[in-house]
Amino acid sequence: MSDYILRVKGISKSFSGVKALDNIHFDLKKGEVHALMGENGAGKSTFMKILIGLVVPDSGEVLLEGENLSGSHVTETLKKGISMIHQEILIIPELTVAQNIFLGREREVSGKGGILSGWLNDSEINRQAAALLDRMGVNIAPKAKMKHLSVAQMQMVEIAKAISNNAKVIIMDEPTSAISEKEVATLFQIIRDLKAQGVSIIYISHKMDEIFQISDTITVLRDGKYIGTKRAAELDQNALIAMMVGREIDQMFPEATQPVGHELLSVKNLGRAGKFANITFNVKSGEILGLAGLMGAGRTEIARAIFGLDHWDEGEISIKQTPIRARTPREAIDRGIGYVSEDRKGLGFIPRMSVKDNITLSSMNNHRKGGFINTHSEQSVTEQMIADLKIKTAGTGQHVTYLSGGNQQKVVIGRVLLASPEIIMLDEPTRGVDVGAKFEIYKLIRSLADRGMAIIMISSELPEILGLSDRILVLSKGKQTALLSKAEATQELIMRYAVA
Amino acid sequence: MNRFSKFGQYGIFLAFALICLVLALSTPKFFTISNLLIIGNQVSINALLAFGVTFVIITGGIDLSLGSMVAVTGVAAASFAHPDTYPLVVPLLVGLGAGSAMGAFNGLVITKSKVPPFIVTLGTMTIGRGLALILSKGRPVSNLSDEFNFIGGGNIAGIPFPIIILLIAFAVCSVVLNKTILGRYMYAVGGNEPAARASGIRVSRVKMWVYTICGLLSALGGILLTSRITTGQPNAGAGFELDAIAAAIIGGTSTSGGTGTMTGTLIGALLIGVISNSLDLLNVTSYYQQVVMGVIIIGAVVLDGVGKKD
Amino acid sequence: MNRFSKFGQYGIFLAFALICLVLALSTPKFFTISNLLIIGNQVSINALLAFGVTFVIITGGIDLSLGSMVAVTGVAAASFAHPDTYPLVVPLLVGLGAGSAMGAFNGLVITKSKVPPFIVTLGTMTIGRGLALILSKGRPVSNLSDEFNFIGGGNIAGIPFPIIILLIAFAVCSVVLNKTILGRYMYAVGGNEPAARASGIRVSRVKMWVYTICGLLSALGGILLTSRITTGQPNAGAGFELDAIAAAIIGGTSTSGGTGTMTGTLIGALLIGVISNSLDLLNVTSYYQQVVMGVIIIGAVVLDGVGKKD
Amino acid sequence: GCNQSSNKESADGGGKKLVIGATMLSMQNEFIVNVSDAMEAKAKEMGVELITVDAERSALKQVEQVESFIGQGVDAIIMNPCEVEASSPAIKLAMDAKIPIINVNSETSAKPTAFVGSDDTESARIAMRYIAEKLGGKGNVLMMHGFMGQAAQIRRDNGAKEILKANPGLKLLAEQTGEWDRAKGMSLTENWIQSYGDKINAIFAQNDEMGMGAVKALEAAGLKGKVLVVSVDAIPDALQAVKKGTLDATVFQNAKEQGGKAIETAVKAAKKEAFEKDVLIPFQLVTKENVGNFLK
Ligand SMILES: Nc1ncnc2c1ncn2[C@@H]1O[C@H](COP(=O)(O)OP(=O)(O)OP(=O)(O)O)[C@@H](O)[C@H]1O
Ligand SMILES: Nc1ncnc2c1ncn2[C@@H]1O[C@H](COP(=O)(O)OP(=O)(O)OP(=O)(O)O)[C@@H](O)[C@H]1O
Ligand SMILES: [Mg+2]
Ligand SMILES: [Mg+2]
Repeated sequence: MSDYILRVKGISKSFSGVKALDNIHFDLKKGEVHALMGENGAGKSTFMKILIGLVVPDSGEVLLEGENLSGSHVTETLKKGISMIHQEILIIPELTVAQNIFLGREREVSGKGGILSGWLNDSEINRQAAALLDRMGVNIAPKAKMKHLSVAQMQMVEIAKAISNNAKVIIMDEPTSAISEKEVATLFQIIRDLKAQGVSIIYISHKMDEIFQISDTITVLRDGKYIGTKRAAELDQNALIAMMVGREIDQMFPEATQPVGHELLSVKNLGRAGKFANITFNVKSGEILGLAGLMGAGRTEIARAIFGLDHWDEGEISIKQTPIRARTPREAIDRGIGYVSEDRKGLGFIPRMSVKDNITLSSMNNHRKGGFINTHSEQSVTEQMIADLKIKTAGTGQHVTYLSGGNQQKVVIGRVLLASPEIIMLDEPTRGVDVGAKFEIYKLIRSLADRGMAIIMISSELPEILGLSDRILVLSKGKQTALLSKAEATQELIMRYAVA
Repeated sequence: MNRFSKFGQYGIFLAFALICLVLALSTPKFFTISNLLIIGNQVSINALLAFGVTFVIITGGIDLSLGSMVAVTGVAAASFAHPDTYPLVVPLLVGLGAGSAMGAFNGLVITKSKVPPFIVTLGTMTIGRGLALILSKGRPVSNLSDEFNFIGGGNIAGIPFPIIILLIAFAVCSVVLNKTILGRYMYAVGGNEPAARASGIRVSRVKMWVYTICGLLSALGGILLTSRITTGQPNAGAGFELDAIAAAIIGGTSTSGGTGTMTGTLIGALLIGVISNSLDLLNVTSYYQQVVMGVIIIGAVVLDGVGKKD
Repeated sequence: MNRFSKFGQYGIFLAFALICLVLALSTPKFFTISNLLIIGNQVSINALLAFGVTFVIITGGIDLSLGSMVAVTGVAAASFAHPDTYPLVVPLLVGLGAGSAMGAFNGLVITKSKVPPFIVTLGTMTIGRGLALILSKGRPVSNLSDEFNFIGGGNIAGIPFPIIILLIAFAVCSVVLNKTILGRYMYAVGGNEPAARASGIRVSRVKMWVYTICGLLSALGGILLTSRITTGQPNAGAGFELDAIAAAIIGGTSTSGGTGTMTGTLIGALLIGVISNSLDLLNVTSYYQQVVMGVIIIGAVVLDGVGKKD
Repeated sequence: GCNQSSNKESADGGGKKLVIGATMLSMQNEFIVNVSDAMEAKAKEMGVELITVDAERSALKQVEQVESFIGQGVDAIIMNPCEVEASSPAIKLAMDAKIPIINVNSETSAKPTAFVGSDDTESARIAMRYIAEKLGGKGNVLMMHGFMGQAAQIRRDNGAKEILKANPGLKLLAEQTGEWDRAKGMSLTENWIQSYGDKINAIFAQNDEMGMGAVKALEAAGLKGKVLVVSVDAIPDALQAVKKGTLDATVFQNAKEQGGKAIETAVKAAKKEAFEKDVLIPFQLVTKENVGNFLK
């Protein structure tokens, strides 16, 4: 019939009265990489979950090679050849890598229907997983328990799981949000191979450069509505951003307006057995220090150690020349250190608490009347912060679960700011955040530095490291390999040191 | 969604109102002032324990030692409440002190070791029962002073004193949960413990408080019970923990932590009390009472859930 | 990390071995074959229930109705086990059928409604108790056939039959958990339910299985109990649920789901059995027994946790 | 076998003490604790070692405890049975091991070496007869049961129903369980007062704890003068209440006598001396008139 493998007609979906998707049409050609773009909350993930059968649409239909999939359970959709890498990492922590990859498609000792059907054949899946991971060029042991992997490694396993299904259509919902350049390159090679085999990919990402590298076609959604579909070649970055946010963004990375001041934090020969060693750097008031490196380089571990979340074995940390050793985050916060974790769900916000309650959580001492809460001051401070950070929320009482990723991130940043830190460590601050919000966060980070704070920014996105940092510390396998100034740093140089 | 979660919160209210309506229609004796006062009186002890365990469950914990704490504190208080020995304040302080100490012990073990609260409080449940028997030598402690017996048996302006205690405790617990920093921290710890720690909350301290408060409220329940039956009984309170936890969960507190309200718990306790009262009023055979009780509890929570489904 | 979690898994083994050593040194009666057989026999019922609830807890659920299922299935089986009425297979099928049906009912309500397992099984605990009393009219069902009584009271080559049943059940449960797809799905559902669902696992179906198996094993326990005391008792099994859950958790099954082993649960059940046996052997006064029991249970899990700490 | 046994006795007398194992229904029950204390005192007096364990109302646990006693090789076993049928396997186990086993306080369906105690059914008959007499054979009665399905509950139920049947003028308005518990008994009575109010003429509680609860509830409702309350056990609280006139009657069961006689019988059986197979200790009705005899 046609060269379309998947056709979607008139999908609509509301959550408790709020329209998340409104009459969406979408066509996917065989063997193409089709990017789906839109701001946080545009409805991309919801749309994809409808395709895979995890969310039931209110109306509309999904045709896979002409066959109507509407109403199919995810079990059937997976069998019919659609697989999906989910935005939130969906793994079973206690099972092994191989068991996770083949979850739902276990190998049985005698194949289906035999006397031993229902009996697991784990040696078979271990073998297959090893071959698969090897082919992908990822060094992860199939028998390792999932919970012992880093987030980046988990993400690679999820990719392996999706491609092991021999699917005709693979949905990738922000597959690169937790991995660094090297793995991204691996993933893109995999995508090109799949494409060559005629597999179609729907690709979602908030990283602009990736979109133009990999996609053939781009469809944009905004506020649950279909905006348009264009060939990637017809678009440039600015035009795409305009389609997504409905306006132009001129300069992505704001410049410093204040000079760098005195030293606030200094770290000398910091080491933690098996994680990192001999880390020496300082950050000054008004300065942004970028921390670059590949996955597992130890950047997060250093930040955690400084913040008192992990212990460290050797070296010295000083704030304004006074040596400190925070044993708990409380002590670190009291010393003027703030930390925005890369693990927004795990270490960031409390999902079932309101925006207000989350934002004031680290600074309740400013709102106490005895043991009681001064709701008044709390409310006004929160409203101020919502305005300052341009947080999009229905109100101070909104539960944080219901905010978009970028706004959740802003809530966490707001919480850290309200504890009046002098030094802020931001770990992957724009992970999963849309362009518009990214831009807001960059402006925010720069303005914090301009207000005299010292900023440490950990990021796996080289453009933002290069665009925002005053100096860049590059790490490789727990060792520091370079400390570059803004002027000398280039993407290639950083990568060279990162793999050193 | 927000709208719906609000409805969810009121769902159990509606379920409760519905059940009361059915009861009022099936027996005229149900909706009399004297019967309502009796229900309030009967509900008071379970409600006090349920308030305590609500705090604990909100932080993501559990406390199975409630019933044993009722026994220990009851026996301890009774031992100092004989007529013409000590002033009333002594047995009260002894009871409340014993309860707080046991609660604090739970908190200490839970925060210092990695042992799950279920096991720790199961352990102290057994230990507490043993202590109550040792303290009382296995015999009820009776012959208590009239002032002491007033606590559970007296009236003020026709309102049973336990109801007054219940209302005060409800008010205080609601305030603690909603208006104090400690209450805020409880939700945070239960909602996401690592995030709470990373926000600078001293998680262990919050847990210590929560188990201690739970012990204190159990002690209040123990004193009320002892005074109501005018004896300190070493085997009192067995199984109370399940009723209290049930009241909290029926009232919308989630065992996974981070949510729950005192109002919900109060409704949960009232629901259980109303059912058991009316099954007696309707003279349902005791075997069938249990069946009906189970069905209604599940039914009420199903009804509550209908609004939340999505 | 890997190394440590392995140690953690064996920690309870070590704690158990240590306790056995201490006991063996303090009373020569402990390490005799006859006493070990007695312990095995005594542990068997709790272990069966604990196996069942281990499945449930691994999927992130809980089952409080175990004890009531023991009573219902015991009474049901006994009603068909009078001498010279039905062949032995009839009471067995009736008991096991009743247990599976009750378990399936739990599973059905839990998967179809949004009611938490705690409340559903608390409800069926009460309902089950009522049913057992209704079925038996509140009277023990006695005068059972010799073949039926053999199940709980007989020996094969000197080994009590309950021990044989226990070992078979242990083997089967271990295989189900580790070697079948169903077992794999249990870990997946308890480890991360949305992830399991997204992998195409039919979560409701897994839960149905798990509660049904738990009912089946409770029925096996109920039959064993009935046969051992040669009577179907409507009030049997009260409180068994807590012991079974304790055995599972002591053995390393986490109440938050996704982890647990049958070996751990078996050790947990043995630990409880050994302690209660030896406290009798050492002639510890009954009130102090409870205190010691509580302390040892907490202590064993603390000891277990020492290895896991980080 | 008298000659043989005297040989053995001299051997024992020269060497180790006799060991008696006792398993009690529940050490959380005041009456049982009293029996146990009496046994303890008697054992001390007679110079035998007594190991007492608590079956916590579980027949299974009781059977296991007897099994352990046999494993330990005690000289005699005293069992305070949890259940008529369910505790019976313990008798068989002891008999098979040729260890004398004495039932104290209540019976099992299997015949033990000896029985020391009273018949529970009789206690309820005595209580209900008193009610019938006081009401002149006419009136409305409420009955409060113990834990449903337990031996004592069943037997006291049987005894009470017998007398009710014999007195057609007595109407059983309602019966519910108070689970042997004072607080539950009190709540139940409160609810009954709501339902039946003035219609209630008498309450029979199957134990004193529940009886005391009923008295409290009736007092609070100002009905105590109008309703007769009778219960069973004669615990100290109940005796005080009878003296004060708030509880109308209770039925005394002699714990001291039961415990002492049980030890005596066990020792005789262990030493293979002659002993009485059925030691029946009668119940006594306690009312205001004779309560002085029971108060210490
Ligand atoms: N289960 C749900 N219940 C209620 N609202 C939901 C639910 N899932 C999604 N939404 C809402 O639907 C809208 C679309 O969300 P969706 O996750 O599809 O956005 P997205 O485009 O994937 O955003 P992002 O780029 O941040 O991942 C949002 O407003 C979101 O809050
Ligand atoms: N929970 C964990 N258990 C065991 N090892 C871990 C865990 N988390 C991280 N690691 C390992 O610790 C090392 C450092 O990881 P870390 O997360 O600090 O790296 P990073 O430079 O921040 O990289 P990323 O981009 O992944 O955040 C890696 O080898 C990683 O695999
Ligand atoms: Mg998304
Ligand atoms: Mg990192």
